[in-house]
Amino acid sequence: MVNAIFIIATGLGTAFLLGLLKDEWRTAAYGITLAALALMSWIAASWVAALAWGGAATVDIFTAGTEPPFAINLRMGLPEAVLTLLVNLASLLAAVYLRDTMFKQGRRAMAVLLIFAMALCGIILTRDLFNLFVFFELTVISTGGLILLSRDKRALGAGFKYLIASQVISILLLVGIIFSYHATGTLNIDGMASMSAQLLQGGSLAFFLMFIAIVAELKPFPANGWALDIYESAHPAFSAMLSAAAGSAALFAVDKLLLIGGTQWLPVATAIGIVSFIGANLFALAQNVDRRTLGYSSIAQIGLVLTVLGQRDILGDSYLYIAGGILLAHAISKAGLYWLSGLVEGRELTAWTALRGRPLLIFAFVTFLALLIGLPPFPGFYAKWDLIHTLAAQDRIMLLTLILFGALIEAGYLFRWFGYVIKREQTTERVACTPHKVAVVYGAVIAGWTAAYLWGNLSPHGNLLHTLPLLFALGFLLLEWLPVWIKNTIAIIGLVAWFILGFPDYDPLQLIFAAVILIGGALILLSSYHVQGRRIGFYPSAMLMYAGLAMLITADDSFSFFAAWESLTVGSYFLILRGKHSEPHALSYIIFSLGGAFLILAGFALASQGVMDFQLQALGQVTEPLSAWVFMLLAIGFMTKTAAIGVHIWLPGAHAEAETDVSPMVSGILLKAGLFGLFMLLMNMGKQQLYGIELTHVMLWIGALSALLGNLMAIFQEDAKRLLAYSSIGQMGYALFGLAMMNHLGWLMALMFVINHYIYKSMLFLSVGGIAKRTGTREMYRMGGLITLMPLSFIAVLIGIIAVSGVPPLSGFGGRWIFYNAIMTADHRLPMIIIFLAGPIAFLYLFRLIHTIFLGQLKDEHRRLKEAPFWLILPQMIYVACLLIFAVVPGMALRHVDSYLNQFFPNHGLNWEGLTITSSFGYWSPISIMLVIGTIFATVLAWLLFVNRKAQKVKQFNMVFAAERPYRPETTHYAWNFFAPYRKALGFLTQPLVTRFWEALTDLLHSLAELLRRFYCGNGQTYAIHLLGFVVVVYLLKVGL
Amino acid sequence: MIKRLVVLLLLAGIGAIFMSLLLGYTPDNELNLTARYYAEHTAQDIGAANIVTAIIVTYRGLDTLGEVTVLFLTAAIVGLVLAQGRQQNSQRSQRKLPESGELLQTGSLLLTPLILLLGVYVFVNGHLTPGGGFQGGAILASAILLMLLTDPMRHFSHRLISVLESISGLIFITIGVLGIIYAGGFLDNRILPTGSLGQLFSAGVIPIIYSFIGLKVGAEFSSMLVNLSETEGS
Amino acid sequence: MEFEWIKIPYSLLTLFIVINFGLLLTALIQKIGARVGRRHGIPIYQNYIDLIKNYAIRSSITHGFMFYLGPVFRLSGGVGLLLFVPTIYGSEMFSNLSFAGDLILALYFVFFGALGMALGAGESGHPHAAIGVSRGLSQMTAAELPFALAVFSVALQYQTLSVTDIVAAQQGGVLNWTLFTNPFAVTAAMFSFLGSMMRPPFDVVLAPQEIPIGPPTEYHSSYLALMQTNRVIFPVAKIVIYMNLFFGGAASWPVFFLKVFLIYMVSVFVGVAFPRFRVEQSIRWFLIWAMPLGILAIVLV
Amino acid sequence: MSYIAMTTGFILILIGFYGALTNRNILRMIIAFTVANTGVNLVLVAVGYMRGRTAPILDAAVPVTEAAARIIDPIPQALVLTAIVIGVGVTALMLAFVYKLYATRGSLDISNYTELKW
Repeated sequence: MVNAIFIIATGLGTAFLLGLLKDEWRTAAYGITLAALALMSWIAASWVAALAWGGAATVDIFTAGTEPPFAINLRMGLPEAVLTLLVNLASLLAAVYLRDTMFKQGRRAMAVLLIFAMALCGIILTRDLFNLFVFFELTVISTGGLILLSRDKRALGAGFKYLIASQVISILLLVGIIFSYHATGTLNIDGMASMSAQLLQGGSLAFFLMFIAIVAELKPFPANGWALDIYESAHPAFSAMLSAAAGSAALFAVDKLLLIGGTQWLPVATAIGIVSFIGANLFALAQNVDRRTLGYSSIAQIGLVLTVLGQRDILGDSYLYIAGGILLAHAISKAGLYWLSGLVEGRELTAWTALRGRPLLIFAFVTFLALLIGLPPFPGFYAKWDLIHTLAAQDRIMLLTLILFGALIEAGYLFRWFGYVIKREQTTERVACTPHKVAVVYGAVIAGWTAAYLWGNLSPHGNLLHTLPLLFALGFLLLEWLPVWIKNTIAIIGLVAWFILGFPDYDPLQLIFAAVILIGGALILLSSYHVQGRRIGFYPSAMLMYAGLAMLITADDSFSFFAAWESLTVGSYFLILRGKHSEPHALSYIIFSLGGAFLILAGFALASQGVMDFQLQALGQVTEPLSAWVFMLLAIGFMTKTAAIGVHIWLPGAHAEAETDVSPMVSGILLKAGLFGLFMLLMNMGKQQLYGIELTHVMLWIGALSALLGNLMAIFQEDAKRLLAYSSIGQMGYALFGLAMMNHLGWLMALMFVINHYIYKSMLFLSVGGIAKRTGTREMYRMGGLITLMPLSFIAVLIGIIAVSGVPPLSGFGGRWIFYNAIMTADHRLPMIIIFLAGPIAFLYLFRLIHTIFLGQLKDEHRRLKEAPFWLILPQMIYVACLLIFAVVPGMALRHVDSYLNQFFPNHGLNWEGLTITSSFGYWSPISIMLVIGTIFATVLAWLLFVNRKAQKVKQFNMVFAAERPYRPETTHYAWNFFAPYRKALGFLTQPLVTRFWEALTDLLHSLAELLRRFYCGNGQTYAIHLLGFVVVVYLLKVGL
Repeated sequence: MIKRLVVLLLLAGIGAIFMSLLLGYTPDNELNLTARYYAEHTAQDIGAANIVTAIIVTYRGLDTLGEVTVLFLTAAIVGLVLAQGRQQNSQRSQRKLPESGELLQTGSLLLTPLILLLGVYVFVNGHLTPGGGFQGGAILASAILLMLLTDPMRHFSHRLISVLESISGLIFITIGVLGIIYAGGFLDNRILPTGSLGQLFSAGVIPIIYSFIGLKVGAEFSSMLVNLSETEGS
Repeated sequence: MEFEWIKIPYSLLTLFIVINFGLLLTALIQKIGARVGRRHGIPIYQNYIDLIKNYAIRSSITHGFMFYLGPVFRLSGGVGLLLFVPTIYGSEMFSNLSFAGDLILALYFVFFGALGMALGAGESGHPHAAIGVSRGLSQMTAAELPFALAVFSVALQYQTLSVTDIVAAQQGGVLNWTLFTNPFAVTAAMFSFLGSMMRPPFDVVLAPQEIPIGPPTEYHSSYLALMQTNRVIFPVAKIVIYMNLFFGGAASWPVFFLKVFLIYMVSVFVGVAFPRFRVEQSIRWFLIWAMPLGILAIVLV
Repeated sequence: MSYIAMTTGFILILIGFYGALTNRNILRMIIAFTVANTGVNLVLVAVGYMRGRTAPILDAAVPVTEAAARIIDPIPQALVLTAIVIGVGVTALMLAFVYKLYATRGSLDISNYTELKW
């Protein structure tokens, strides 16, 4: 191993060497700089390799040939190695990125950059307090220099503000150091740590000063106005280093200091960290300048790591894994994002639309956002999982809540930004694509994925990047250059193959879900053949969703369940976002979903009580009173996905605005994930009581209300896809209701809904999508009379609505029949009333759907329409066949499930003997019904044909119309506000109270952020006052009070 | 006004912190562990009579390296900043300055060599007497200042200054690295014999290092002064 | 209960009896209504004449496929509803095709005809038809609710969904009728009954007295004949369900005729006495007056 | 003695802070910070001071064997040197910034440089 001191020596030596070169030899100077940074990186990398895999031990490096504490010593352990590697790599990439600037500014600038990198390594490596101070001052000064590289004139002011603040910091730090020295007689950190008891008697105040000074270097909220200004105005390459490298180094310094301070200072670190995390994220909400947003986000992330540092007393061995995971994810993503920002001309968040023409850059952007938010399979995900679990196990619930809340806000503005990029009107500015800059960005992407892989390997839960479905989904990223039909075929084969592979291992319940997800997914994908071109971004997202779903149903332990859950959430978000006007809806989808996911995470964490390998079956062993809380968290989490009333507002927009073949995926299939989760939950935990209230009873009410309000809102929609979307809320309400009944038939009904809802909702979305494609509108009143032009779509919708409404003889009736039998044994009767009210309302919107589209008056502009494309019709016809078959032989699927459910509810199962299905209360013979109705219908039809065989087809306006002949289809098509009387009577129930509630909440957060961020008045002097105020307040809170 | 009040309140808070530091402070009667080690071992280990120098150059040599770097960095940045400024202002015609007085001119002719000599003395004897590279370097730079005062238009070679600066720095580091190879670690002064206490050629490489520090500091201060002065002149 | 071929002629016999009974009954009801209004009214055989005339009319046009099928749906719905419920209690012969499903089947099959009819009317393109459908569906959703609650209450009361079993449980005296054992449910159901009989005050859907409106607007000749056929079967079929659930069923045809007539008369009495509701008024009425009774019925069972 | 030095040092720091936080002129702020820095240096040295002892230079007056009992703590002296140099560096840097700021905006009022905020 090369002595780690050579990192410092190389940096410094090269910086000095540059002075020997003539000012004109810029290429040589630049080459030397790069070589030096590469050498430094290589040294760090070789240490990482040796310490992580080579079995090398942590090394102390003495200087001056004297042992510490009498001379300065350095230490190279695994964390140091990783961090120095991070710093050096970031600097190397920054140097590459800064090529043009470097050439312009000359060797001095290069020297400053080298010293900056060296000083950060020094902060990381040194074990001497005063030496730490020296390196800090070096970073301060080199920061001052590097700020000058910016083309932004405002950077000067920002740099000056920074210097003011750092003056205050260094004064405090020096006073702290000297008194600490006085108290312990040493400057060595380890020496002080071993004497911490003594120090704390005489010098806790001295320690406070040191601590607060170093913490202030982390730019804690709210004493960080200067930092934000730098982030905003400095050269992006430098902001990247400041955020990624300097932040990491400063955090490590705090970590060292906490060694001295001991456990009693951990809560202080935690408090400062969490306040920063939430405060900065909140303020970021109101930002629309990209670099400032990233600045806030940096502060937030560093705050989060500080919080983790403050939890080291409980984190034990996983401390480095967690803190490192979050820190690394932050560093890579933030550096990458800043580098990206250098490619974009405009400074508004919306200016990033310029990236849109470049799929690879978009991919980079997505990677960075995912890293930052902590989505699987990135390190932050594993780290967050372990962190939350440990917090829950140690009863630090408040902190857990705050962390998740902050993370949600963060995800909110980051995803909002992503939505802007994908959906907002593109600016005319192009991306400034100099190859070396782009290469640097890709370097960060590679680093991100490498980190993801490494963290996965280190994780005790197994590497997500080793799971086949995820790899399959990610593999589509490499196939993006292929045309749609090839990718589509591969996707379909993949889904079916995975189903066949898993088939022997599924239990009946899983089988039903697997069939809906995989086979059903493949069926829907058939419709994707209608798309031409390459459809970039569709397949990775769709397959990610399917991968998540496929992994969800086979998950055994809570970790793989949650990882699958997040994967499908993210995948579906990207899918939904593809719709033309779906930006706000996709955003609300992802926020609600992530909120739900966090609740699930919290639920699992509470349930596991520190057991890292937590089997889902063990949910049943969670004891009172914890179990009720676990149940509640998980249930709410799952219900967000099924769009139960109260958390449903994301669904209509998301489903309606999605692309034609995406709507059936997210409606027909994705909603089932929530149901599966609820199944899993109820299967393992059963009934739970909280303060004497039966929670399943509450769910019963929620289900009933969802059914009622979902249906009610559906009837007032003018937009066909929105109507279907609201109908999904209602349908999911039914399924939820069935589950919550906690009896055999209730569950069977819920399963029946799983299958039925998949079939008919997919079919209806496809038909409506095809029609919208042809007519160019989704407003139903603009259509009409399409039955003759699009007969196949009509048949699909007709069969679909008969099935949805539950009218015999189609399969929907089976659902209703089981439902009635189920409620006969249910414990609670009152919620039934609401469900009863909801039932007939379904007729209203269904009739409206078919009537206003297909019947009534054909519009002039539609007279030459053709039937929907073949590939949209094909799956619909398959669904029609399925519905008919399922209507006649429902037992095919259900009897196995029925017997499977016997293990949970032995009583009140169904009897499948012969052709008639019997329950304890009634009977039902699907084949007979079909035959009887068919016969009667055929007879009557034959009779009509006989008496009325010469009927003549007449023209559209040939009708009895109060002595006039109508001549405009628009005035004759009764379609708009179809159920006006209903609105008069019950419209008050559809007041968007829930929407208003959530809007008020987000508005509140936004206006809070908008108001409070005026605190950052821009005056450097005031910032210094903030800093001193921060010191005094922390002092009062910690020492004084 | 409110601002002043707030500041006063905050300073009262900070003052309270300082006050309790002060009240909790009891001067040591004995040297503490580290200081005692230095007192007892410096002479034989390092061979420097001036313990502070031993600490600065050897025991805490890394700090000193950082210190030198601070100056280097500042000089570089000041150069960077002012170079940018000059580029913009180079078009402007130079301001005519009044002649400096006879007294100043003659005085500086007389004093400059003496000052330079003193500076060199101070840093060469840094391991023996109070003084050292930083002090000596500053004295060197004061000579340059004097020359600049006498003739603000005087041109100094940036190139020379920067080569001097760089070479001194490189030598410092090289010696440090040599310490790893030939002695106990980075910046170990014992690659040369420690000699006998109190002699000029003693204390290993300390005098050499300190001399180069002196040169470097002198060069850096001069570079800053020259840069500032040229900006002023333009 | 299994299917046997003999059930087909038996069912046809039921159908035949019910059609004739229905034709006479509706004419009689018309006449009663007219007499209350001091009019003479139609002759008792008028329905036969109308039916024959309409079936025989040659001029017929169609607006399309669904328009053509609308009346077929309608009539199939009526016939099916009748045949899915046993007509005469204890008679193997007149239990019709009830082996296919229980009470729930009947409840949901009610919508089959309505749906088909509405679709057919929709294709005619006539706005009045669509307005009628809109009103009809709106009103139906509210009107069905108390009935559904009552049915559920009754099913809970007897712990079965089988119509035959429910009737069986009411045998052995008038006091065993649901009417007396569960009066709330019956009241709620009878309120609902008023709403589904297309008579005042709930007849705005068809608005028979004014302009031609409602789903049948464009239907004529044999289409109309099919609908008229249905209009005599359907009320009877519906009343049969009420009779079976609430009024002890009928063990013989005379009892059947009597009970059906009396139950029908309930809506006539109300109809002649009250003016018409607008749709939103009727929705409110059902929710305010009928639904609480239904809830009470469920809670008290 | 050390108390006096230390108190003076602290007071200087506070004076420096006060000046830096209330003067809007940038140059005055810088000067105020140098005052505060001086205060810090004073505190540093004061911590190392021990009554009745001499400078840590070994010569005839302070033989090697008695050094431990005769000299004051040398470490703060070493530290203060570093602190001074760093102070100089930062001050120079700030002055360079001021020069640039004045060149671009022609103002020395800190409250004029608030174009970055919120």
